Amino acid sequence: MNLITITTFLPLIGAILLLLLSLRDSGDQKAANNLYRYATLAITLVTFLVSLVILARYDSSNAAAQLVQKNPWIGSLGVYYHVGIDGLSIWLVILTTFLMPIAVLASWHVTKRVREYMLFMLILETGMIGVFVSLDMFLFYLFFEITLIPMYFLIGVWGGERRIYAAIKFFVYTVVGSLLMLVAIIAIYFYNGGTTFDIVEITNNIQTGKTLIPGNVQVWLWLAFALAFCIKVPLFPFHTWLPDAHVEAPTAGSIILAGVLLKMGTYGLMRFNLPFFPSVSQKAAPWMMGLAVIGIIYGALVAMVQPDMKKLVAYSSVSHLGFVVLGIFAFTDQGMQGALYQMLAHGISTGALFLGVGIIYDRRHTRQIADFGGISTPMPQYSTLFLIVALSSLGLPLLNGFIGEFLILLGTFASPVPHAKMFAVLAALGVILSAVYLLWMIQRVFFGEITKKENAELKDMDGREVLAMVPLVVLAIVMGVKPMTFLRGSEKTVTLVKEYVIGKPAKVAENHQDK
Amino acid sequence: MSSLINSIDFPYVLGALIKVVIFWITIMIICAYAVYAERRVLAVIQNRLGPNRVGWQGLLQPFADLIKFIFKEDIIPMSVNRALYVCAPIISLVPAMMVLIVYPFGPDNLPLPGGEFLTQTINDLTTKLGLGWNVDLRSVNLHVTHFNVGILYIFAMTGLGVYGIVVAGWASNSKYSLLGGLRSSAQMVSYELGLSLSVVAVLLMAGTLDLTEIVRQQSGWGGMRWNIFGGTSAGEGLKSLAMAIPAIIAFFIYLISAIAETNRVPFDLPEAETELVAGFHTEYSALKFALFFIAEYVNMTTVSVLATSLFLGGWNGPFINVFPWLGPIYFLGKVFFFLFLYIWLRGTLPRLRYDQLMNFGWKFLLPAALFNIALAATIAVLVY
Amino acid sequence: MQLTSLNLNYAAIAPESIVSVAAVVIMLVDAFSKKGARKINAGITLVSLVLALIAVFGLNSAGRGSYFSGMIVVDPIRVFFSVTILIVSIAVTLLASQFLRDEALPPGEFFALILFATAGMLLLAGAGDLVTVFLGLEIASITTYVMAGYRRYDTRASESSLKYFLLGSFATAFLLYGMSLVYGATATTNLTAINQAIAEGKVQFPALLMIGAALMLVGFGFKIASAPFHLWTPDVYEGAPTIVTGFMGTAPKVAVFAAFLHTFAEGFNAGGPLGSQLHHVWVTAVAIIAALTMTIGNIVALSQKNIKRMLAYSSIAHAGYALVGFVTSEAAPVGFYLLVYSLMSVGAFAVIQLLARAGDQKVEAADYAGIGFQTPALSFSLAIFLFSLAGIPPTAGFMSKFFIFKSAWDGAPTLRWLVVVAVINSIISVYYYLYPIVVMFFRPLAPGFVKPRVSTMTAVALALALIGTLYLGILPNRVMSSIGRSGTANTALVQPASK
Amino acid sequence: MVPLSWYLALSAVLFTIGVAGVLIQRNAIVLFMCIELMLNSVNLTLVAFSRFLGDVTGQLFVFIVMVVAAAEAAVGLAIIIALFRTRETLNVDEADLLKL
Amino acid sequence: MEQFAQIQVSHLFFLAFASLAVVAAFNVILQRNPIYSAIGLIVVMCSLAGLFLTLSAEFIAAIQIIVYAGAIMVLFVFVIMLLNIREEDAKADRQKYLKFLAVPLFLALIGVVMAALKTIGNPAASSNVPGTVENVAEGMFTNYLLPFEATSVLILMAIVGSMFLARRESAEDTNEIETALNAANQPTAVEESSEEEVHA
Repeated sequence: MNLITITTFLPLIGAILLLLLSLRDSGDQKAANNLYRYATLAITLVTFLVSLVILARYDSSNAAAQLVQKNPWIGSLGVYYHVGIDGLSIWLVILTTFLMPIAVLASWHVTKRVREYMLFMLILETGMIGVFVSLDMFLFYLFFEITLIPMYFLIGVWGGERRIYAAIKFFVYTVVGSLLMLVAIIAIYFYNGGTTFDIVEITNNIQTGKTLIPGNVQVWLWLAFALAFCIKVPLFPFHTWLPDAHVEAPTAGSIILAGVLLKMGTYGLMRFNLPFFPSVSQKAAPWMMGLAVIGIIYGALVAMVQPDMKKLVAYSSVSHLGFVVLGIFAFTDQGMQGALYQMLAHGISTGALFLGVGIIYDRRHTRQIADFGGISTPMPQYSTLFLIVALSSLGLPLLNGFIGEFLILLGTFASPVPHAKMFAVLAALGVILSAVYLLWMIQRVFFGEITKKENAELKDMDGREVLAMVPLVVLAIVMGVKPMTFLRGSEKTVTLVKEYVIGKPAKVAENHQDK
Repeated sequence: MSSLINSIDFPYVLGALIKVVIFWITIMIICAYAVYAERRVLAVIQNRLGPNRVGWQGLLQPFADLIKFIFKEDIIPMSVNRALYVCAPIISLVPAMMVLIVYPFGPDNLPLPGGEFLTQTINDLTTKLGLGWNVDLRSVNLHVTHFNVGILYIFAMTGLGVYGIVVAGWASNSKYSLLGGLRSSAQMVSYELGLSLSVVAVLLMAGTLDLTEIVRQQSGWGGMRWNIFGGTSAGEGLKSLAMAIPAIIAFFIYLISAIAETNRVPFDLPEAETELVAGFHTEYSALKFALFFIAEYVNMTTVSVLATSLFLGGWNGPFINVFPWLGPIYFLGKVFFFLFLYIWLRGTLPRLRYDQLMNFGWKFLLPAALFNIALAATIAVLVY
Repeated sequence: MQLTSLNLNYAAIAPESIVSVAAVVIMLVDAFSKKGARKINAGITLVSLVLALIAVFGLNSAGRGSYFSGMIVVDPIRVFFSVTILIVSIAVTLLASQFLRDEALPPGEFFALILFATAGMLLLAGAGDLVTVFLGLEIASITTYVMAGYRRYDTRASESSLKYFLLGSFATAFLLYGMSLVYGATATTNLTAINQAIAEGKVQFPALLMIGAALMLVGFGFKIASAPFHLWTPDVYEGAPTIVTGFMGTAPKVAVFAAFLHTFAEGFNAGGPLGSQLHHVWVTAVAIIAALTMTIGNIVALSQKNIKRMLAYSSIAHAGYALVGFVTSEAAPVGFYLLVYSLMSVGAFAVIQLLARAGDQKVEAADYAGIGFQTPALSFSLAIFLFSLAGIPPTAGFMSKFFIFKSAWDGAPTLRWLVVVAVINSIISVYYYLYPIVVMFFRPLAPGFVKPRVSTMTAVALALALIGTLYLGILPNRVMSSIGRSGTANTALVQPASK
Repeated sequence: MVPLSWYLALSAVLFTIGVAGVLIQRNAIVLFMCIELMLNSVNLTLVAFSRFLGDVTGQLFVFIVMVVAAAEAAVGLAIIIALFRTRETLNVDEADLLKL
Repeated sequence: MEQFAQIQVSHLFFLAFASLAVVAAFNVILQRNPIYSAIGLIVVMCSLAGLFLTLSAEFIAAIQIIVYAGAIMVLFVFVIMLLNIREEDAKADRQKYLKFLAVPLFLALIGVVMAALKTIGNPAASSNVPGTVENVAEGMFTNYLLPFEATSVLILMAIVGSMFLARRESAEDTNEIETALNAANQPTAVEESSEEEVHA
């Protein structure tokens, strides 16, 4: 059996096991719930361990897809079950498997319908891993959509006050994008001869000129893909579903949403838009960068005025993912590497931020910044960890956020894309703004006088919460200190993608001369 | 008939019209005296005298009745649906009368006494007038026309007769009439099935739907090879006698259905006086009532004619080959036999209950007819 | 004419015969057994349907071709569509037992009617002549009229039945008029002969052929409830007993589509100048009808609060999707789509049948509030069926839509806008398919909820539909290839006239 | 011979009268009659073609149509009776438990 | 217009039957009273039978009257009587727009068909004249064997269906249905349920 296949479907098998477990329901709800929690935790941990094996086997000096499995699936269409990992996906897979146990730990307090909750979590994990490892467009689309349903239920059933609204909004936005992408996939399939959905093959065909797509059609197809992914990212102005979804989702939902699901968008941009439509991507780059910068600043500004901590974090995601898009469309090694790195960093730190908000919410059942103040006194451990996380998120050097943002800004500055320097400068403004809103929030929540007496009696983190939080913090620090460990893994593939877009280095020089 | 429409010429029309008038008068007289006969025979059965004042033995009674009907006040009740109320008797009578164009009264090419002379005269006359007709009256066919689908035509027309009754019942706007009309139409529709299916057995023997042809086929054995004796088409020899079995069964089914179809005792529920006053024609009087009355008797005649033609050899009988003019006499004699049968039954049998009637029709007669068809088909296959 | 030249082949009508005979047997059993012989009746029905299914698979042994002087054909379209019809019938039979018991309705007639309807639909699916198309259609339709009014005491059912009947007969008249004109123009009612007549330029009255085809399109349009002939659908679906709605929303449509394929995609798909003109006209018309149907179905469905009504509009929309596949005259995607649609639709109606309680008392979406976790098996099944209807992977609904869109995009380059319209419609449809799920899972429990009972037979039927929906969503290959290339309409004669 | 087009025209006129009747009549039973009228007009077309093409198929088709019409009438009237028992009206506009 | 020059008796028959049919057809759709409509329809059917005769379709003509006029329409009239449907009151029709739709639609349809008919000219009738019982029967039992057999299924089904629908529900039946419905919808019924039921 292929390792990747095992990793992908292990959670699903776990879900089935969970169902089987529930058949011998003794009637003791509490014991049963605990059983489900531990079982799920175990499954996700095992998945994580297996994914580490993948990491161990992964050869970072090879740009092509590795550990590939390719079996015919739907013969009449030429659809294959084709999975593998390369530089783009390896870390995202690890991120997913790493965040899942933490998400499970974060949902220990869920008491409503635990079995179903855990089921959906596990199905979600399969979907997410599947998205990152698929090397067949059809398969990709399938997994892309599969992630939708569990997330929809997670928000809709276990979410907050306005969960129904948020769930529907989330679902409809995503489906709109993905169906357009489906049309584009079909179109590419036909332009490629109507025989294969294989991403690798199609990329090769397009790059070698074997498959020619007319220019105007390319634009439409590019737009269809981009729309799907930009909604997922979410890039300004498609971001409106995100705050709702984040705020209403349960803590674990938010962690996964911010940590992994959003990355599916940026991953898709790199996987499809750039290699498939290099010329359109080049033309669109300034626009995308522009939108990204607007997103960065807009997200930051809106985050600043949020009275709700979770919403603040949500808008900070808009801002941070703007950086990622910026980096992707910089078409430089640094920029794109930075983008990938920022994806990981954002997954870790924002996940941690949501976890932190969730912890405090469990105690106070409010997330209003105004309801807190001075809680560093009763909760020293919590405050420390949260502070580190916030700092990593705002890009303090030696923490993970800094590396990503720095690389992106560097890459953007050196980018051949028109107006790139201006965008870099504006994006740098976003970095400052993020420091403002995060620190301001920290100041209002953790420091100062305790104004409300409920806050004085808050308990500090318990063992489970520490267990969930510490790995994230550790990783944030490790990523900040030893970035090359991570960057090396994606280096080759990123360079390949960059070359797909703007050709070999000689061509870059030409572009420079044009300017 | 299509040949009739497409190749119509004036002499043909004229000839047909003359025949129609003659036949019509014949039927009318038959009906009138059937009524008279009914009253007298019933009287005999019931040990009384019956009408015997108008004319010798009351023989002019029908005409007296007719005059009475014509001069009676024509009452149209207030609440009736006027147009339909007036139309109903006509709807009832017209289809009944239309059937008579296919009655086979006698053999084809009957030598007409004095025909030679008539032919000569008419042809000469019209030549002088410049019309140039070419008429042949040396012999006549005692039927107006013959149809490829004669029997179907008869069923079609008698089927239309039901509307007269239904419409009368509906238009009268009275509950007795309505109930009578409903019952009557239900009964007629139900028994029409038995009637038509019983005929199928005969059609299997005949192989045609042309009534005149069917009668002609029965002229073997010196005019005695009637269908109830096995008919001709079943081939020669005694084998053909086997066909008599289904034919006789069919004959009885036909007879019962025919009585029901014409709403006669013992199936006269639609006009059961004791229950429904008089059924669909409760509100009718004078000439309109007379029309219904005539229609009923014309229908009786029609089914009798059919029975005669289909089962009893029509105009066939002994010595028919020697004396062709015996044909119409045999024919009318057989028809009168059936009419007498009607009266006889009325005098002897009590009326059935409505559910008995329906059950009998659907649960006995119809299956029996179907079974009989199967039997006939089997025998036909074996005999041929 | 000698009987031998008629090409009598009883194997070719074996499925229809089996089913019809079984219907008669049921009537006899019902007449001679005590009240409540439900189990025997259901058993006979099931056995005969399964036998018919086997007979359908055995059709290939009769050999591809036409029999009974061209009245009936054996080809992949027939086989595949017949299988779909029989699967639906089997599922409905399984579901009917509980329905009939819970509502104390006479079982004998119901099963007999199902069988008669199935016989009609099978005939329709195999029709090779306009007259068999007409007869099959009528047998199937008239039976469903009766089934729609099966709850005689219920005014809504009777009304539904009446409306269905009137509009159905109205449509029949159009279809028939079209057939008569086609007959007049081509001097034959045999579909192959019609094709030949058109191809060889032997059509005496081309104008009449055009009008005839148009009227037939109207007739078929009515029967598959495509816009603008769809007005009957919602009322009829809402008023009929849910299980009957499930039946008549799927199986007759499948059968009509088979006949539609035989007549239009094969009969009216001939070469020659007239043939290509005709082909162009009807394909364009079908494309417009498809676009209208999807759009109207989906948009009106958005505002529905009654689940049966919503599903009725959704079924209109789905007829539109199937029509999208129709423009290429390719049978395989349409057949697969209809199979999938039947499975998920019957499944959805089955769940609603259970949730709506006996007598269909709870069909408003609000009645379903919060029941999601009270009856998780039923609710999640319904959710899966709804996701499938919405076309979300990995359900079969997605796969079937994918095949349809792909086929249309590939086969009709001038009609690619249709695919875009279809995709936009899929997006719209997501919204209302989510609604019941939202209500069931995200809302608090409505008072007065009673846990429905599920009989074993019902459970089996549901499981069948569920497994089918998921199986076809993940592994469509086998089924798809069984219609595959050979199912492409009009193999022998002429290529479609599309440029 | 009467020209073919006369028959076809008459048939078309009758058919359209039937269609118009379906649109303007609100009484279910009359509506049904209008449908029967449409079927009848089709029969005329078929028979006319049958005669002019010299092909009996048209008449066979008419025969089948008649059988179907009879079956349809039986079932249709049964439905009407069933509805009448529960509602006592045949106005299709009044049959409005189900909105159009 | 030389068609009129050589006018024949058959033309007269056609015109007579045709005008009768059209007038009666209008009568069907314009009458308020169902029974008048029914009578109008009967007249249409009979005149069509006449037209069939001009087309030499004798068998079909006879069957037309027997089946349509003699059976189907009797059923209609019977039902009208049974339900005692009298004149409809002049109620405000909810779908008045349909009436306004009807006239233009009517004209449009006629127009289209007439335009098409113009193209067909005046083809000569075939010398082969089908229409006798023998012709029809031969076709029926050879080429049309399968449809002919299929009609038996149709009729059987129609009998079953109409018997079922038109049967009056006895008070006993109604009671039984009510009891069953209540039982099925009662939560208590769960305990009483037989062993073949499982809980959802």
